[in-house]
Amino acid sequence: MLEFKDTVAEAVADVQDGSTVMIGGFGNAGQPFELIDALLQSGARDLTVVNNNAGQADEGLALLIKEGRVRKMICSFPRQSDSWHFDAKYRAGEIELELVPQGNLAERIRAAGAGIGGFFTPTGYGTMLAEGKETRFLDGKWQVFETPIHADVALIKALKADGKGNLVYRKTARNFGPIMAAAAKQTIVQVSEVVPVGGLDPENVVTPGIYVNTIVKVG
Amino acid sequence: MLEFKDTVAEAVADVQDGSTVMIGGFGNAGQPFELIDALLQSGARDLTVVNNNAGQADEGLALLIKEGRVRKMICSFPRQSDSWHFDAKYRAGEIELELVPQGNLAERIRAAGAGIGGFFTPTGYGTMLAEGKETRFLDGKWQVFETPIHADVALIKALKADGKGNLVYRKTARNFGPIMAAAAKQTIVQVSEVVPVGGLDPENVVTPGIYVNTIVKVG
Amino acid sequence: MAETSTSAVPSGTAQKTSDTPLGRDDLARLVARDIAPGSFVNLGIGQPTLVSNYLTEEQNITLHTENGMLGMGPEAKGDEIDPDLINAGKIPVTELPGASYFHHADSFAMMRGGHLDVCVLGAFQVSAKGDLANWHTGAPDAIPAVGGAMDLATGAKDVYVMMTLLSKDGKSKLVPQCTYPVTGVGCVTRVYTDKAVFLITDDGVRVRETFGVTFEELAELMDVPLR
Amino acid sequence: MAETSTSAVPSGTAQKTSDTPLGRDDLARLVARDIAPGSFVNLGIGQPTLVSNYLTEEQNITLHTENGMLGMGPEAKGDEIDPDLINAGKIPVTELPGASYFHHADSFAMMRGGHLDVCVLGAFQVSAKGDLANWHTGAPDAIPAVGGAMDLATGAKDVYVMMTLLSKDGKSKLVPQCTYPVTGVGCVTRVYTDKAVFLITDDGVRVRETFGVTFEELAELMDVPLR
Repeated sequence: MLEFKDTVAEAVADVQDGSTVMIGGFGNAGQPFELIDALLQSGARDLTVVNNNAGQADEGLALLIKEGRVRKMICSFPRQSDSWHFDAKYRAGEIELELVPQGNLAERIRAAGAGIGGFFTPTGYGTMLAEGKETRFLDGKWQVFETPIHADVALIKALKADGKGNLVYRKTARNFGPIMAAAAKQTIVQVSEVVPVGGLDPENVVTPGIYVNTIVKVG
Repeated sequence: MLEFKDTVAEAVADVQDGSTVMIGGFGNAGQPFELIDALLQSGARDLTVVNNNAGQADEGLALLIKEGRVRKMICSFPRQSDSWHFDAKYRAGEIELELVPQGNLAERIRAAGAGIGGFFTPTGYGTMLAEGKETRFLDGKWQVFETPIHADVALIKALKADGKGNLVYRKTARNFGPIMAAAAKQTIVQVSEVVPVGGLDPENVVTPGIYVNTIVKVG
Repeated sequence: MAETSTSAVPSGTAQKTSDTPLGRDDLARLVARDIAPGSFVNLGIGQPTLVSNYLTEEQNITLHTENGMLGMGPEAKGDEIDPDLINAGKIPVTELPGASYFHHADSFAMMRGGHLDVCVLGAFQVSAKGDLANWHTGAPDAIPAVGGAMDLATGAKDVYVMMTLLSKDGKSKLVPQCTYPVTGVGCVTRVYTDKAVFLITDDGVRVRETFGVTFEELAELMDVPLR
Repeated sequence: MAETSTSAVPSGTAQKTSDTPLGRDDLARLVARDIAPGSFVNLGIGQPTLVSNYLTEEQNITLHTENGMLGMGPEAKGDEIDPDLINAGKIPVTELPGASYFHHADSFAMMRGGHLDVCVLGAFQVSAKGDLANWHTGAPDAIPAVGGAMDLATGAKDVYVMMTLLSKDGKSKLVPQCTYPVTGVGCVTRVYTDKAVFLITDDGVRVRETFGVTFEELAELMDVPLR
């Protein structure tokens, strides 16, 4: 049942210790900073976080990692010039890393939302990241078996929601939002604007409200 | 390279005998009648056609079947009150049928466009339509291995195209159009309107022009 | 996907809540009443679509149609008819405020990914284990057609079946084992019939209520052990 | 994905088309000139993004960025900067008329489904068979990061590599076998370097042209047989 919350603290109040949390965003675009800050404040710990990166500078996901709340990262590109908090935890052996090619990350998240139990993809064949994985020759190519990534919670950022929970995004901030919304048991969305039911053109809805549980207006 | 054609005849001129042709539409909604008529006129034969249905009444795909141009149908729902041309050919043993659950049809078409070599799905497990197929227990359920459906040509209908081949659709006429456009080597689109480059909002494009080869305005 | 065990309730205590068997519309009304507020629901094609006539505004139910839409409204009449706006049965329908359109792979991902709360389907047979047979009579000369039936049966959180309890030749369609080709295995959670509502549970088939027959009279009609 | 065999051309006949090695910008200009009109192209991150500076309007090239956009324009400056509009390197960019946005699974489906005509990538090493190594130095203390490199390497119709021919210690980076961990197997079709353009063909490594060296001088620098 869709709920509109007044504060980000209320929006993330039900996130449990030990949860797998998907966090939208590619770099800073689409990263739900306010929800992440609220998650930090909530004290939730022992989290597995799914995000393309592993935090940048001293904000958002980077702080969650710094504070030791993240047990494991599932991501494609942890190492950046400003990923110092992740780097420190990783070198200290205090955080687990599952490194996933970005397309496999996206497709595995999509598979979870779409009810696909696993799929074969050419990406990664013959590389370190496919070591120990099942391979099969299909459609003229060697392919690697990959499995879905499910989550308990998704924290995402959209531009607008209507009263039914339908979402639209803005430019490249769309990125992982729509597929994470479908892959998580509970999807929590921060938006810049809430419009009445009927305020979004049905042709242009990107995430239908069926994938959304909680909405909070931010800023 | 994107081409705009003046007539439907020119648009389908390169379809070869023996091709696999995806045809958009669910019932009549989104069915590209003018392109199908042009394909009939072109004389192309020995076709494998992928469509949700197998033709209705005395128009479109039904006529292609009646005229014996279709060697094999891949579809989910051939039998309808007005599918008499298919029914007659099928009972006479003059057309081959690959019956596919509708969700598998959609997902297999999507897989072809997305470079996925195969996937596991719970749909069809334990049924006649999964007989002889590989099964595996994944995510707590028995699942069936399904493979992509590629095509040489897709004939689809959209509402508008811009000068870059970007497409938008109308209501439930969208249906198979976007996934077929991505799954075929050559995608031929009939539209009601062509607008200049910049005439579609980038946020609302449903099929990016990368998936489109040929556009013809109809009506 | 069997319902949570209700073994705390003594078996065989289902009440006769109507003195007569229920007609199609009364049954549709009952199904509609049982759908939780805020649910996302698919009503398949044919008889189950009657359920939409009895959903109330307060329930705030969103209807899905497999051909790419959430927020489907009632059947279109007169000027409302638009050939680009049809339901899974290819009948012209309308769009409600807050609707959305999506392509076929996205629509079936929604169904197959377990996002629909309830789907309501017709059936030839349902087994005591919740197997569903509703796509093929098995007749050797029949032209098979499956549509989205297998995806709905497998994907929805709850699969409700609406059917008459007895076939034309007087045999129960809720059976120990399906003799028709199945659509899905162990997928049905409830069976709404003219004579009773059945819950398919881990402990077997429980009768929730009966219509025009007593529990004992009902049990006489069927080869399936009832609780 | 090796280039069509060019065995009709006699081997070892590549011309020296520049008296000096090419700088990064000249190399970018050369790559840009070689991309067929109307192509859809991904330029990865880093050095290959220089290619965009030399694409002409007449070429009508559409640039893809993995984070969900076709029709990417030049880097944003001043007031154009929008934190919601960035490229794969997280640099603010602009939107051209006819652009489109899509989510990450759709973006990578586009890459992995073979729809991009060309992608241009940097590399640590390329093997004579077209294996690419560009994501990991293999150093035991390195924090690995792969991003979209493996998807681009595997998915694009043509994979062009741009790199200096020699490493800092003077060794050829076009090698018989990659010693760095590979990104993709047999995926590279062309290698653009400061000293020569190499075509990876079914018949081996062919030199298309050389810069500042003769074919023979080039062959001396490398352990890979050249044609």
